Formats: sequence, C-alpha cells, structure tokens
Amino acid sequence: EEARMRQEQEAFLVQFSFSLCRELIYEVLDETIKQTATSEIQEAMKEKVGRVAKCTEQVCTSLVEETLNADIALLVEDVLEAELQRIQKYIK
Amino acid sequence: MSKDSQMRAAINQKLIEMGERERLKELLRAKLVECGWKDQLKAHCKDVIKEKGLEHVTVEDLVTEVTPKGRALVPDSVKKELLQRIRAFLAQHATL
Amino acid sequence: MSKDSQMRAAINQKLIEMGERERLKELLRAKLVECGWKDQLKAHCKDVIKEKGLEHVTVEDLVTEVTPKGRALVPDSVKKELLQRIRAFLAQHATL
Repeated sequence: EEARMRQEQEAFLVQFSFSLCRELIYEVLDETIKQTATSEIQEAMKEKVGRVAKCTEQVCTSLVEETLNADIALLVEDVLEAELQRIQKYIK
Repeated sequence: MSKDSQMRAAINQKLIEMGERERLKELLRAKLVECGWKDQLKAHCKDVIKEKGLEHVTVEDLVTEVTPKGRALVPDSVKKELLQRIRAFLAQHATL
Repeated sequence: MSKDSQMRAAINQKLIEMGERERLKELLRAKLVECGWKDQLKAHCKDVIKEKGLEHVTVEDLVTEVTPKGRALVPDSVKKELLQRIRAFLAQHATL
C-alpha cells in the first residue's frame, strides 16, 4: 500500500512539475511579449515623430532656399537694370 | 475537492509563500534574455511593424502576430532547466 | 530611397497637391518685404556695384556675392513662422 501511494505521489509530482513549468512559461512569455510589443510600438512611434519633425524642418529650409534663390536672382537683375538705366540717363 | 487538487493547491500555496514562484519566473526571464530570445522577439516585432506599417498595427495585433513565434523560439534547454528547478524544489518540500 | 527622403517627398507632395507650397512661398515673400529684407538686400547690391564698378559686375557675380547675406538676413522669426505653418498644415491634412 505504501509503495503504491509513493508511486502515485511520484506520478502526481511529475505531472504537476510539467504543468507548472508550462504555466510559468506561458505566464512569463505572455507578459514579456505584451511588454515588448508595447515598447516596440512606442519606440516606432517616437522614431516616426522625430523623423516627421526633422523632415518638416528640412522641407521648410529647402522651401526658404528655393524662394530666396529665385528672389535674389530677380532682385539682382532689377537692381542692375535700374543702375544701368540710371547711368544711361546720366550719359545722355 | 479531490486529493490531487488539494495537493496542487497546497504546493501552489507553498510556492507562493516561499517566493519560489516569483524566483522561477525571474530565472525564466533572465534565461530568455541570456539565450537571445528577447532580442529575437524584438526583431520580429520590428519586422511586423515594418511590414504592416505602424499606422495599421495595434499592440493587440502585434501580440497576436508574434506570440506563436515567441513560443516556438523558447529553447528546450531553458524549459528543461526550469523543469529541473521545479523538480528540485518539490523534492525538497515533498512532504507537504 | 531612404526613409527620410520618402518622408520629405510625402510632405512636399502633400504641400504641392493642396497648393500650400505656393501659398507658403507667397507668405515668405510678403514677410521678407514686411521686415525690410528686400530693401536691405537692394542696398547691399548697390554697395557691391559701387565698390566693384558697374562694368565689372555680371548678374551671376552679383548673385554669388549677395546670396550669403541674403540668407543671413532672413529673420529667425520668419523661418519659425513658416515652420509652424507647415506643421499646422501637416497636422490638419496629412497622415504621414
């Protein structure tokens, strides 16, 4: 009887160990996967916000450059033209 | 309550009371980092986000997507070590 | 194409599509007149012509000469306002 009971307990402990092991693995995995997924999404969002900010600044800078290049060229042409006319008028 | 469930409840209580349950979880967490599982999981998350596009992924989607691979990636050696440690604890506290 | 250039292209496309890029340029031009930038740069052009002599100056020379000052003379507040306006536009109209 005692041997049977010991055998039964041993069988129970083996089965219990397996189920506890599985339970702990699932528990830890589930919480780690949730944490990792959350932090990876947050990190990706942060990275995107940073990229949008940086690229918006770059677009703004290039827009200013483009406008200045065009306007400076026009302004120079106008000034030179005006100076030329002034001189021609003076010569006449 | 059957004898088995009584025993199960008693062992579970002992595991919690003695802090062993938390220690086992800590051990598992550390092993998962050590064996590179966590890095692999992170990389897989990044791949999914990249593939689907950030605006089309919620945390829940990502969890659902990466869980099967996450489970499959746990090395047998880690599971074995955890099982051994559980057995050792039970052997030490077998007279419950 | 890098992620950055893709993003810049997407921003520019949105600005162009909705005519905002042209409106921003017009706003910038108006601000430059308002803050005296145009007058200052004109005066600088005249100084350079006077210094070098009209017969020794081409359009290209003068552009090269005055461009650095032209850029430096744009007040930070104007650039800031423009940036703010782009940000507001994107917040309202774009899913980047």
